[in-house]
Amino acid sequence: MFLTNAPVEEIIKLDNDIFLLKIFSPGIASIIKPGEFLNIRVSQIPFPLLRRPFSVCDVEGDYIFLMFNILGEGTKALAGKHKGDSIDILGPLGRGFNTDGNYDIAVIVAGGLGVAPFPYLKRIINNKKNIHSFIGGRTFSDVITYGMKNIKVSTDDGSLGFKGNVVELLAQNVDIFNSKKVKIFACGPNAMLSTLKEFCLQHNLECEASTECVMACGFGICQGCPIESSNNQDKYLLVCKDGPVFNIRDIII
Amino acid sequence: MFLTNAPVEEIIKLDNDIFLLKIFSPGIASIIKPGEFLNIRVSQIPFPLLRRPFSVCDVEGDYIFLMFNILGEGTKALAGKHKGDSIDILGPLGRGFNTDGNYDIAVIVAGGLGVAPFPYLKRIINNKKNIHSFIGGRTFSDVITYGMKNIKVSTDDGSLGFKGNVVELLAQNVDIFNSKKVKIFACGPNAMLSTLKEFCLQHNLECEASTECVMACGFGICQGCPIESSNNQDKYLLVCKDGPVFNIRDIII
Amino acid sequence: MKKPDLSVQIGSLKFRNPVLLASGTVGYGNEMSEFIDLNSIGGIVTKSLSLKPRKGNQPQRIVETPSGMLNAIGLQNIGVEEFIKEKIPFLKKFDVPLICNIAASTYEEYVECTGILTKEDTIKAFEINVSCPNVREGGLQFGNDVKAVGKITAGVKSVTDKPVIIKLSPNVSYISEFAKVVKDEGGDAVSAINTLVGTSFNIFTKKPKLFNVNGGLSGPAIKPIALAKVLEIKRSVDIPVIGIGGIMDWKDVIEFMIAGSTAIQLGTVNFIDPAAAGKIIKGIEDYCIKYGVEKISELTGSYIV
Amino acid sequence: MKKPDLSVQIGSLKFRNPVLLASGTVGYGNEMSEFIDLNSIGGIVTKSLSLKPRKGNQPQRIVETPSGMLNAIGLQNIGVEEFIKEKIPFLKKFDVPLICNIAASTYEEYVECTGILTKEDTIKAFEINVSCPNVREGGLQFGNDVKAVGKITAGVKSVTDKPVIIKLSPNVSYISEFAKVVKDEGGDAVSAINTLVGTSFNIFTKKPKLFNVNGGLSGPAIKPIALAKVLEIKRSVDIPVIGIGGIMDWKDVIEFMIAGSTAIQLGTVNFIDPAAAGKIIKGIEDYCIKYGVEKISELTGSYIV
Ligand SMILES: Cc1cc2nc3c(=O)[nH]c(=O)nc-3n(C[C@H](O)[C@H](O)[C@H](O)COP(=O)(O)OP(=O)(O)OC[C@H]3O[C@@H](n4cnc5c(N)ncnc54)[C@H](O)[C@@H]3O)c2cc1C
Ligand SMILES: Cc1cc2nc3c(=O)[nH]c(=O)nc-3n(C[C@H](O)[C@H](O)[C@H](O)COP(=O)(O)OP(=O)(O)OC[C@H]3O[C@@H](n4cnc5c(N)ncnc54)[C@H](O)[C@@H]3O)c2cc1C
Ligand SMILES: Cc1cc2nc3c(=O)[nH]c(=O)nc-3n(C[C@H](O)[C@H](O)[C@H](O)COP(=O)(O)O)c2cc1C
Ligand SMILES: Cc1cc2nc3c(=O)[nH]c(=O)nc-3n(C[C@H](O)[C@H](O)[C@H](O)COP(=O)(O)O)c2cc1C
Ligand code: FES
Ligand code: FES
Repeated sequence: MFLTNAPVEEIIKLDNDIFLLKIFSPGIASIIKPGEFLNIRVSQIPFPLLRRPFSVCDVEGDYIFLMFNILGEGTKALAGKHKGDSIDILGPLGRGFNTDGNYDIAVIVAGGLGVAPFPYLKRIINNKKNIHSFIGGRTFSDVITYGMKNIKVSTDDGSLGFKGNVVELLAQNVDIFNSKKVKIFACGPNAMLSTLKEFCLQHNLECEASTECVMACGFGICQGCPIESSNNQDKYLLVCKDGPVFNIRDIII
Repeated sequence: MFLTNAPVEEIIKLDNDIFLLKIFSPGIASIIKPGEFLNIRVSQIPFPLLRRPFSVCDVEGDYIFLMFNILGEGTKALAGKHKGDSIDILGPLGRGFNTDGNYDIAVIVAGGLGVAPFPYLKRIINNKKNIHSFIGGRTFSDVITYGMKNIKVSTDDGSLGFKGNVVELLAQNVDIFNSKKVKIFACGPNAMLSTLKEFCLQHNLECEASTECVMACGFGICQGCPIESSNNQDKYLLVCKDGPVFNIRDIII
Repeated sequence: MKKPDLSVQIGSLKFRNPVLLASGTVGYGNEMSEFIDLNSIGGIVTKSLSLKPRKGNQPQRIVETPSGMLNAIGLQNIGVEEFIKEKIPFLKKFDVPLICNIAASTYEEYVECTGILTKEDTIKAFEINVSCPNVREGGLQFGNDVKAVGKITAGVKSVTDKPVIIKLSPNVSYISEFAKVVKDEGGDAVSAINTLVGTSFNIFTKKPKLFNVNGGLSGPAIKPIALAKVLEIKRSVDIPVIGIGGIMDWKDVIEFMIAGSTAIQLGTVNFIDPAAAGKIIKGIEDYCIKYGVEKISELTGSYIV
Repeated sequence: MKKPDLSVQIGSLKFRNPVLLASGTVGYGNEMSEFIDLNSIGGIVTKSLSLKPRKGNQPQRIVETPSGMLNAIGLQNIGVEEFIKEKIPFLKKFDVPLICNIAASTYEEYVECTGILTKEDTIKAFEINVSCPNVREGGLQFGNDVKAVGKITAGVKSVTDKPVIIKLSPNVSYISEFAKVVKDEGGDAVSAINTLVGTSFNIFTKKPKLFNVNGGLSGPAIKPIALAKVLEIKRSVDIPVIGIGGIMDWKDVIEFMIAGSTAIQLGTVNFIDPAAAGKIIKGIEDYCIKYGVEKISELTGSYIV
């Protein structure tokens, strides 16, 4: 785990409110895995007070990319950084995706900015497996496809691609699961993950999902990020330490 | 009084921690007088929460100049502005210097950043009167002479000019007061103004002084900025409304 | 798209909208009238008035803190007499409910002040400050004593027919006990909250930054505390609450109403953005239109738990 | 330039320096040991322990507020038994005073927990949490009841020879009354403050953001309040105070000591900068050198009014 000031190399505007932040951090770049995250102190003043968690979006050499959209004060401050500013980052944190293992096809399912961890996952899986990507959003502007390929798209309002949610889209394409062994990698809002879990149980599919939660520390000391475990009702799991990526069967969402 | 968002035209570094901020504000520029001030909201977030008061340093056409040094969070945020950023300013506020009247020589006495209001005062007095400037600081780096001329300098440690305080320096040059009618314009820390008041009473000199005080509103509604009046012990004067410039006889410092 | 009804009612008094300006943060209205149309706001609460003028505390009176500020003005005010002579004529010109805030050192003084001021038609209601942390006598002691607050409420009610609002201190174990006694003694509403006791020291001189040592904390820093106090009152006493504490924008106003406020007051924000009231009224109107709130009073205590 | 003496004493226990890590913000030390040398800090206070493990509240447990945060963890903890088995062995390896924080629902549970834990040599003192605002039973009620706090102090003292520190609630009218009863019943010190009760609502769903509705406010926002509470205690009761609330840097530590703290605890700052403790210890050392403070304990209550 590193706690370090990393220089901002570039901040790239992908879309209206969506940005890629490129930071120089050889230490973290060399060890971070897809699905793991950084906890970022966006400014040295106490407003906003807490760090903000962001999944690693991609890694290129000594550089790390993060993808984010402007939601509130934290992301607004982040979007205001310039090349040469340094930002205080803590990471890598959490448990990421397990890309090894016995499967032929990797199926990526992402809702909205849930796409953030997948450019890096794709890069790591590389050509070792076939990759199919399903990306959903409420409307066309929510659908981000940066860094992805072999994509099918859905929107709730039908303004782009399939009209419906991304799990319905997946269901329509269930034939890709037929012959081969697949593993689903998912990230998105809880409502989506909840529907996806049902789908996976029905079709007996392996699935790892990256979950979200308001966090304070990001490394296991505040107990602020509980998630209900399927296996032990007496004790919560922590999203920041036991996750954010879980076998979708292990959590109640 | 204007409450407006004014674009930053330029931010000029004069010295280590000393900056000139040039902002475009035709409305205020056309009416503000030397010694009056602006109350600036340095950022839209509530840290720092309160506006920060700054004397008008100079006016050129539609542009206002402010001079400031980095002390805490407010001035740090201000120094981080870029051309094109807009800042929320309230002004002109308070009562400034009365440059008219019956005197032949204007004597400027400034301690440290107390020099801030005088480039504009000098510009307004122009060649109508003779101007002598006395500028003091603790050490050479505190002595700012931007925009001033006909200057004598003092430092407490003797690292520049006369060794001693600026009122002692003034006393040494008391001959300029002999033949002509003078008016002193002063700005600096309270300790300096207090010594200066004594000097003025002794020599029966007219003196207007700009005072400082922690402020919240800057326009008379919070009662946060009292200063003891020489004429009425039952009631404080307000630095932001009755001042910041007072006849030095009217206040107890 | 019908305009929503923003009006709210406290006792017999109807307000155009729930946005009032808090005591001590608007002077007596004249300076603020440069920035907002006083006729468009819900109401104005005057700086606390006492029978005789008060000089207030020596400086320093203000300290900034993280997302907040401490003040120790010490109830500087011009006194009842000069207020009537000098300030009422200006305020008469506006069609905005004027609420007179009263601070006193004794029970008798509260009653006497109210008795004098109630004769002024321009004054539409009273807010009784039993909770100022910045004066040695009076203030906080009353605010921390349930019986004294009850007695003051009854005494003030006995000399006026106008609505009486008691402004409560947050520096107590159970604020709802105070709201209860106010209701029992016939008070029409409570304001919650006044400032929280705080202090700050200069680490180089070792002196307190405020001459008065302690001051009252206000601003966004206290918003979560103020909301919890409003909720506590709302859950246990059936009395209108005027929510105060750290409101900066229209979202904060909606949050205070959901937590149980009938109306709200803007305090510290007036120093930071003297035009805030206007923007906030516009913001809550837009919210009501967007979310189909026909009468804003429906929001009061509409939290879902 | 001699190194200043940073050590401070509470009861029979000596601390290397006044910088302790606050309960609930350091876990049980293992995660923090990646960022700071545990042997260099004053002491560690464990997350509140109860007799049996507690699952804690449902999410959402954290809300950010202006310069502060609300938490409603609900005293999630592993229980006394697992603590002894799983955590003590790790903590044994360090030469840092371990203070065990105990939270309970009944008087008997406080005494029983202390009785069990006092047998562990690694544990050097107890901090009794009578003031957690985030659980329905226990916690706040005790913290708001002077008699209960007195009884718990006496009960805990009767089963241990180690120093007993009572952690006080700020959500009361007069915190010094609680400090007084702690002293009278033989407590060795008080910690001030725990979090302030606060809440926050989602204005679109109208639901409280925290599942528990109320949470505890911490962080820089509360610093002025915490300082005033420390000062209040220091001015009226002769008992060591451990100052807590919103400390972010060494300057804040000095301020708390001037106001009357013998030692201090770092809470929320550990989340924001897990390496803060190290920087802060360095900062106070430099301050002492620069201003000729030979023993940091001279600063305690050194305010000039
Ligand atoms: C493990 C993890 C990985 C993440 N990765 C990314 C990423 O790669 N890119 C990205 O853009 N975002 C990511 N997020 C979410 C990101 O942390 C939040 O968007 C960010 O903290 C918002 O900060 P803010 O100050 O801009 O908004 P805030 O002012 O904090 O919040 C604005 C609004 O967003 C909601 N919100 C805030 N945080 C969360 C959250 N964690 N989950 C759901 N809603 C929230 C708030 O309730 C509020 O309504 C991740 C979160 C986690 C826990
Ligand atoms: C009418 C008026 C005109 C002013 N004109 C100028 C000007 O032209 N140029 C300029 O640089 N400054 C001027 N000042 C002072 C300026 O307002 C403060 O320096 C500024 O507010 C500091 O803000 P900050 O957030 O950087 O520092 P803070 O964090 O607020 O304070 C840092 C340190 O400076 C001290 N300090 C803060 N404000 C004041 C103050 N008003 N007086 C004395 N000490 C203070 C604090 O006690 C603290 O020790 C003026 C003040 C007034 C009242
Ligand atoms: C500078 C200042 C002066 C105040 N004076 C008074 C007063 O005279 N009487 C009173 O009842 N409240 C007074 N208050 C308290 C406010 O009315 C309000 O209750 C408090 O500031 C909390 O609201 P806020 O956070 O929006 O400022 C004052 C507050 C401030 C900041
Ligand atoms: C997430 C969180 C959990 C906490 N848990 C406990 C606890 O279990 N027991 C306790 O006595 N105090 C607990 N506290 C209170 C802190 O120890 C401290 O008193 C408080 O946060 C104020 O200090 P700060 O402003 O530096 O955070 C907790 C605080 C936070 C933020
Ligand atoms: S965010 Fe602190 S424990 Fe997970
Ligand atoms: S600063 Fe508010 S009255 Fe002067």
